Amino acid sequence: MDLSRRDFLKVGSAAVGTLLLPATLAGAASPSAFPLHKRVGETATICPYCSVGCGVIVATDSTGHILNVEGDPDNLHNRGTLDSKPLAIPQLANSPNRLQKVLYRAPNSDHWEEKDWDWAVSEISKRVKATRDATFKEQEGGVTVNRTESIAWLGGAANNNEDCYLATKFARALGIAYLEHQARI
Amino acid sequence: MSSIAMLVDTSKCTACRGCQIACKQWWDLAATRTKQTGSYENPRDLSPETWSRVTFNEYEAGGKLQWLFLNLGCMHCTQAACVDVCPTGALQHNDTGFVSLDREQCNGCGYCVEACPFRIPRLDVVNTLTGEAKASKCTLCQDRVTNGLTPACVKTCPPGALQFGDRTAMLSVARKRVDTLKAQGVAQARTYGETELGGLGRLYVLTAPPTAYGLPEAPEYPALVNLWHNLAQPLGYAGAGLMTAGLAVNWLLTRRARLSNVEEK
Amino acid sequence: MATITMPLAGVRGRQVLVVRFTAAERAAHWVHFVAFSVLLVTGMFIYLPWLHAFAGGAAGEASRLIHRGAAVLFIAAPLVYLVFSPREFLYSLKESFTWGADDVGWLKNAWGYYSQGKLGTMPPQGKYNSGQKLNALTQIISFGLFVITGLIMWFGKGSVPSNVFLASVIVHDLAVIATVLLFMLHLYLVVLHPMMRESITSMFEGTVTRAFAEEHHGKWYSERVLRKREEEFDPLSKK
Amino acid sequence: MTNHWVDLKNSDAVLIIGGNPAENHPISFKWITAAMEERGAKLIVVDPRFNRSASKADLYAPIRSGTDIVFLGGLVNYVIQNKLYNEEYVRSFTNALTSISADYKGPAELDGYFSGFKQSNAAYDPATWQYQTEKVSAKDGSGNEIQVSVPKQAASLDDPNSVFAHLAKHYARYTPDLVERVCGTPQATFLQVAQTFAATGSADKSGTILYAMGQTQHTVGTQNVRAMAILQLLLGNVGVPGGGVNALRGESNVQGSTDMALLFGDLPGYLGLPTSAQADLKTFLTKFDNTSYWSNGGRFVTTLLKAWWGDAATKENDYAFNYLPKSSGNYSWIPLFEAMYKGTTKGLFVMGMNPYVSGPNARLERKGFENLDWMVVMELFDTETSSFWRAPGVNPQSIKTEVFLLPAADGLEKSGSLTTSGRLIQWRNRVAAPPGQAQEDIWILDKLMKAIKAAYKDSSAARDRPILDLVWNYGDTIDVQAVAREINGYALADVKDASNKVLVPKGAVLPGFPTIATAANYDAIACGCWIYSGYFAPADDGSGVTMPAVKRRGQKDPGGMGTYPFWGWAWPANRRILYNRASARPDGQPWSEGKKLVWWDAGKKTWTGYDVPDYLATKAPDSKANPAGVGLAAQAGTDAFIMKADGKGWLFAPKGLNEGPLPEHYEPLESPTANLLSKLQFNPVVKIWDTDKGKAIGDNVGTADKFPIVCTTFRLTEHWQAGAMSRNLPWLAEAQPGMFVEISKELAAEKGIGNGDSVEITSARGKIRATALVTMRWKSYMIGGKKVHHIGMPWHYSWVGLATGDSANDLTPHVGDGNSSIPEYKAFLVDVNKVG
Repeated sequence: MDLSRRDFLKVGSAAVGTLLLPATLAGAASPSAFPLHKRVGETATICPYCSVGCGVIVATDSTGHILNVEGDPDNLHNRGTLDSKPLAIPQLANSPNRLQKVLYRAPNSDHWEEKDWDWAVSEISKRVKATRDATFKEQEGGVTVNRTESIAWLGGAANNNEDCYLATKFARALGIAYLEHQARI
Repeated sequence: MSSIAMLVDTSKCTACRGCQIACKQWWDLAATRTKQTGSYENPRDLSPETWSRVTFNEYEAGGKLQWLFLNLGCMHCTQAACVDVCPTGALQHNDTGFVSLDREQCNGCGYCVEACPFRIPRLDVVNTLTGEAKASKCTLCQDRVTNGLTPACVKTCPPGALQFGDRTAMLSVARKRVDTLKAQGVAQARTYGETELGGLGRLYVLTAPPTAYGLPEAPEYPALVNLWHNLAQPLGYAGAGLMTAGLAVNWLLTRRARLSNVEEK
Repeated sequence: MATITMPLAGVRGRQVLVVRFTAAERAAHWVHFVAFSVLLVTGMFIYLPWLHAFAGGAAGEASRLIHRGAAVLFIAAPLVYLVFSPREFLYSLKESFTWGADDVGWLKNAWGYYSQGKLGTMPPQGKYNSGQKLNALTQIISFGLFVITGLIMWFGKGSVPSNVFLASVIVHDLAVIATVLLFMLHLYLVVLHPMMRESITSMFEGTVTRAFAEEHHGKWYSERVLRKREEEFDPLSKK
Repeated sequence: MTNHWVDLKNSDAVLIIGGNPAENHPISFKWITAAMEERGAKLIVVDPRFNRSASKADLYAPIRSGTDIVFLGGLVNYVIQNKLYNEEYVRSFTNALTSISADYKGPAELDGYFSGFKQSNAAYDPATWQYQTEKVSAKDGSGNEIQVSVPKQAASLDDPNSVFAHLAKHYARYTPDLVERVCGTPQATFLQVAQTFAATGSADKSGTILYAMGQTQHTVGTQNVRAMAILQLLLGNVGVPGGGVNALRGESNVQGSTDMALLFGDLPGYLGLPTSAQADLKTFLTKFDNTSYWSNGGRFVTTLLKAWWGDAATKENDYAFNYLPKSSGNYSWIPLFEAMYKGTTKGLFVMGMNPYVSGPNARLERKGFENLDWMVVMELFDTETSSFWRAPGVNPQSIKTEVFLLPAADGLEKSGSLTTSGRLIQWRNRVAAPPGQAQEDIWILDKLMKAIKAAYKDSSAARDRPILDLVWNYGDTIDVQAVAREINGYALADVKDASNKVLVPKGAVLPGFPTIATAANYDAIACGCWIYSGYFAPADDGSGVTMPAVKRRGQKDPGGMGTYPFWGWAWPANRRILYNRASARPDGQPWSEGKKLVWWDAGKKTWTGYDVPDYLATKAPDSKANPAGVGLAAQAGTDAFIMKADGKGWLFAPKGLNEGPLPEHYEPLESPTANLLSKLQFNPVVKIWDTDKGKAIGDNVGTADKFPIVCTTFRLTEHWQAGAMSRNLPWLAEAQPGMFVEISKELAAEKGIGNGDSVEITSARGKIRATALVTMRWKSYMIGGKKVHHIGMPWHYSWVGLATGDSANDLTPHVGDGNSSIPEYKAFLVDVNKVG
């Protein structure tokens, strides 16, 4: 499959039949005066922006750092093409502004504090239990409603189906009524 | 004339600016700081960090408004003034005819910047005092193309407004497209680059006059580059030749006349 | 103009020597010569297509730096002259711009003189003969053009209009052509021409023989050297 | 989308109304351009803003924001008046011939209202909108002859009680002249659009409608969508290649997140969350039609409950039905933030979202954050939401809210599936490493749920059983494939059919939801989302290689229609075009050779074609309905819409909509004009909030005397939604560095505004600054003889990141659609003035 993709890349956007590289170039056995600026990449994934579902091919270094992205010529939606947003993916993945640690802002504080995961998970679960227990509505007019209106959930249309499914299951198990996300707005 | 060409069909361009970012992405060109000043067009100009960009122009004729988008970058002229003035050979017409740039060879003289009738190349100045600088411009992804790939901008173009291939094929696609557009009532549809400056390696299908896009109606090879070529260079050779000849004759004559320094007389 | 003291300086062999160039003049000349030559060579790399190999890459980096360094020297040379030998500087400058019937005569007869040694045809010359004055004049005008256009190309990239920049390139090149042609002639005469051997010696040692001075710079010799000597004590005078 | 992205290439006319795919779904133009180039398709763009899509259109029709029903109603009227509809399609596949209650009255008679409005609770009683029924005799399952009520069918489209006649009468008022007066669209332009798009009513043509938030973000948003559906049904454009009513959805997986029911009133697979009026499972299940495929709804609910509560979900306890929360009202976005503002909401989870920027009446909504006790944010970047307490002008010391900001992996740093707008599910591979200690969202959810379960482990209270009994076993370190398996469904025990044949052995994944529909012991199945059933089941990729269906990359495209059945997997049942039974004539043969998709193979007695038939494969076109039958048995071989109780496409909706069975024009809440169609100014069923009305931050409503200019919001190619994933990226920030507002040359001249000037835009909710972008692309409108200016601005910006600017949503109102409660972002009133 990699081989075929490689071959496909060579003809670029050919799939839609617009244009083909001149045969003299496509042969490409002769050594080039201009070596490729970087690797094109062969790992296929999907663009995280709009809902078209375009395929993206990514090249990474050994540490998982993204070097190059371009359209996946095999993906039926985009056939190798991409607009400006997915082409900026290296800056999404490699951004110095990406969060790297758990941050906590205490009540009335004016700054973030770095924390670890264990602390955060433990503290959050305590908040959830306290809030749920204090406000839970088990019955309403004789009907079991098992609902909490004091915890809300927002997001996430940019998450995978599996994230979303677990989020729904998580929220409904707690009895969360205010469950909303981007689809409403 | 180049044997391959890139075709920019502005009638299909949706200004998604994939080309602009694809170029930066492939070549790892930094973003520049820009400001919203009442335009979609940012960066406002080409620069050492921006080799290809999309321009936005509004044009109204016959009651019909057009929002014109133009992918702008090196035109890869056949009569390329930049190649003619480049003293290092960094800029050259390569085998396929487009204007390649070998940044290793570039010595930063900046002649190309000033000679280009489209104001395309830009000088990346590292140190003004030492003159350390490199010219930069679209090379039509010379590395990708010579390795059998299409240029990054062409590959990424969603509506196929950018195409790439044999120049004759591109021209016939362009002409056919113009015919179609005219049949659809786009009276001002035309090609651009067929013959300009001996034929451009970046061909256009336009739906409005070139000036509406900010392109010169008839780009001209710079007169001063011509002058340089037709005057300064030949004059140098001729002068040096004549002088050498004259001096040689003189020397022979002095030998025959057995001339010597006054001292020895 | 005030006359300048030009004492006789000694003897070379049995010849009486006359001081022709001060130390500052000689220093300026040689700095100028070196700078010019370096500029010329490094400039040629980008002027002559067959020398492209030296214009790009590491060689290009080096030659660009050397050209700029030499340009600084090039500008410095006349300043050395001006600072250390101001009167001679101004005198020479004036001379270069002073042309008369003798110059016409000299130029008319130069070919015959320098190729066949037709003596007696050359009008007497000042400190500089017409040929040298032509060279100096060209060098002086070109110097101005070099500096102006060079600085435009160096510091004006992107901030001057394209045509100004391109015109600068052309003017720079035309100035090169003019100076190089005369430089070739100058070099030929002082290095190869049998009648001018002393000229180059004078630029090393500062002196010429009286005979050379009389022959080639008669006016100068009589007006500025002899008159001066008459006024002062001359240990070698035969009078 | 009823259809899918690649299918756009099969279209003969593309009508974009209330969407802007060139900017927001740029790759769509690959296929739109292909249709234009290869088939000569016409592109029509109807939008207040001459946008990048319009720049490529054959026809651009300007329209005042919020008047789409008039425009679409005008098209419906044009199609009916000129008999350009596909009559065979309309008669067979829609409810055109069904008779409506004789008591029904429409807005033509009631000056804007439909019959049944109750002023007391501002709601309709839909009794008079119902079908007329008649009794027929039929044989029930036991073979007994019984009398059954069925919708009464009229003999002809002219029958005054027929849906079609009501439709024609209702839209007869929507004349080209009305379109010009209300929408501001020149009549000549409107008629060109009508002529061009109505041409797709021909059997060998198809036209598609593409829309997005420009349709839905109105107080009449749902009815806007209905209006498009009516037009498409009339033209026979639903279920056919190159046709459809296609919502262009915003985020990469907003289709999937909707399918997974991250919405207050729903459960995965559109099963609906029970309300407090549905005390037990039996009552709840009565909501499912018994004469459509929804007759299996109860089974799907059961398998969901089994997936969530496993062994604790037994037949005896209604499969733990009562573990589910039940709603007692509207818990949608606007009510949520009203509650937060009032302080009744104490804790908030935010997963990959930036409501600070994206919510309407944002200044009020942000105040709500300050009333929270705690907030948990899972994000890639620090956003305005997570840092609301340190926003400009805010004093952190006065804010008590604790914030936990958890670093999350981005889409390329984790594996999982996502669903395109065209319902196509694709697997996304992890291709890069998350930075630092960032983790996948499922990892975070897993840790949290395990900790919460541990916190409750000593409880014996009944109300804590939903947590304690929750099936949550995805391994020590959660494996996404385990979650995928649960969504797909698997057998808890051997799943058998009525003849005791094992359909799926214990532990195996479900091949698809038909197994749920046919299994005798369907409660031996756990299935998290029935419509996804099959997506993770082994399938051939067309080359003989078997893999989970969602991961397939097969390139085969039978028929060249772009269906690519071996690429990924589309819900439901890998169908690429919904209702595709309608791509064939009632007799089962394709409408035309060029639009062939699925058809009846009389020889093999099966439906076949290039797509998976959205139909019972063996049900012949001439099959008769058995009115006494259950599910699809109650429908005939020409009933193409199997999810509808009568198997028909609804031109007239007897139920399901709050403000009427037919879309009727009402002005936006904030409008520059009186309603020129009736006395009823705006949608009578919308809820008007009035929290702190009159205060600087409040639910204020602006009027045209103070705010004479119509404003709408839009998005840009270079940015994405609330901006975290684009305003932090240098290249995108470079391309669109800051906030601007698009103003016509005429308005700019009137106000003395020059291009690039700093201007202030004010609404009843607040004021913001922006750079003026003076353009020929906006023109003033003549509305009812009065000149109205219209402006627009992007809403991506706020104060964090590389590209910053004021937020457009500081100005938008807190009012929602009458059905969906989607906020009316797209039409509100403002004033604009030069700063200084």
